[in-house]
Amino acid sequence: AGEIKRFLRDDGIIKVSRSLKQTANKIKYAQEDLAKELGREPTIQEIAEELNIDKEEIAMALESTYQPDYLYDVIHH
Amino acid sequence: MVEKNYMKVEFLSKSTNESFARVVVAAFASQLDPTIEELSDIKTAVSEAVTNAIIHGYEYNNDGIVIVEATIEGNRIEIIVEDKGKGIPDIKKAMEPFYTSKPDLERSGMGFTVMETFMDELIVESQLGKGTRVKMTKVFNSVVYKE
Amino acid sequence: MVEKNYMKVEFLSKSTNESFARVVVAAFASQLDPTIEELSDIKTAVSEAVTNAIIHGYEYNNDGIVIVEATIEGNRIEIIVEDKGKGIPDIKKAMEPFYTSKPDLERSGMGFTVMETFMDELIVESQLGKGTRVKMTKVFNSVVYKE
Ligand SMILES: Nc1ncnc2c1ncn2[C@@H]1O[C@H](COP(=O)(O)OP(=O)(O)O)[C@@H](O)[C@H]1O
Ligand SMILES: Nc1ncnc2c1ncn2[C@@H]1O[C@H](COP(=O)(O)OP(=O)(O)O)[C@@H](O)[C@H]1O
Ligand SMILES: [Mg+2]
Ligand SMILES: [Mg+2]
Repeated sequence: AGEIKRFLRDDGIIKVSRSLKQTANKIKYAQEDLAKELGREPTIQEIAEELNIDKEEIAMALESTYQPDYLYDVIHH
Repeated sequence: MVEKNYMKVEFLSKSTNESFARVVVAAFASQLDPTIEELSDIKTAVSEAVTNAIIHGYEYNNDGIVIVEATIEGNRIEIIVEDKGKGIPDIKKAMEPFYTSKPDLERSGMGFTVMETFMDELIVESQLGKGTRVKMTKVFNSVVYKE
Repeated sequence: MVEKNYMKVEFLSKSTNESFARVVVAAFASQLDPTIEELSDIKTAVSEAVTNAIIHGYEYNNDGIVIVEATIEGNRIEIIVEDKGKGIPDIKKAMEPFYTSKPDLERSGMGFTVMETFMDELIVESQLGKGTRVKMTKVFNSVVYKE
């Protein structure tokens, strides 16, 4: 029974944090695909159209994988 | 101790800012890590209130200011959407399902009903010529907090 | 025609709101249709300014208010980060690379340098005991400028 509960909890009730990370992954793949296709970096709008979500949603999802920039990293560690 | 947080955002009454407002509230509320469904309820309600401020309060005038405030206390969020627009002459009538003052624009008249359905509490205050203030609260049942 | 848009957000000086501030600015800036990298530059700069307001301006006091304003005009965004905290005694010195007044907290002293690097323009104003105002602007080259 505990296992079923865990399954339901995992599958039926998805927390926002998890869903944002999934979206961030999709954004990463879409960005790579579009870059190949277009021969340049895609814009947020182009990625948004590919994934059929608002560009503001992209801004929010990207935050779930936010890492300070390289320079910042080097300095801080 | 109950965790408390507060934010207030103001923006121009342009329809491009509707999705901006939705994401601002979602980003603030997501600090509590609710379920997707709970967050989506809030986004839907905020969307209706902000759309009302833009199309009814300011009647598509782009230089009005819409104000959205949110307060988190424990697992409860209170959201206020305010405009300094034309106000509502009869709030009771405005809140009736299917009532719309703009049937020509194919409005459904279901905005307030949606807000009531998706949130736990809804209070509408308005003064003619002064503006409208919609206060909504919701408890995230998925969020456990210690008192 | 130059599309103009404006927003202002205020929030408590809690470190959990750093991430919130980044999303708000990124969501607003996304109207300019930047690349992910351009968006990330802006987030990095905003993050440094907001962190400074919280840890230096308010010295980790949770009930200060941080104000972030953003204005879009054409392909240019102007961002102001403001606090009503303790202020900076010597702005020139504060802006020098590696200068930090809190070496004990393992601060890098590179915040202002990062803002300067990732944005096109940086102006810092401050008054002791009154607060600090950081104004940054950036032009997005990815933006296809439409008449
Ligand atoms: N912010 C507002 N300012 C002025 N009038 C409003 C506002 N919000 C709602 N109203 C009035 O209340 C009515 C009902 O609103 P709503 O239920 O959202 O339906 P709809 O927006 O589809 O008309 C609107 O038609 C309008 O007359
Ligand atoms: N908002 C602010 N209020 C007061 N002092 C500030 C503020 N922002 C920066 N400072 C001062 O400027 C110095 C340099 O800032 P910065 O380059 O970000 O480095 P760091 O934050 O790592 O110390 C800080 O150590 C602090 O003394
Ligand atoms: Mg409506
Ligand atoms: Mg700093």
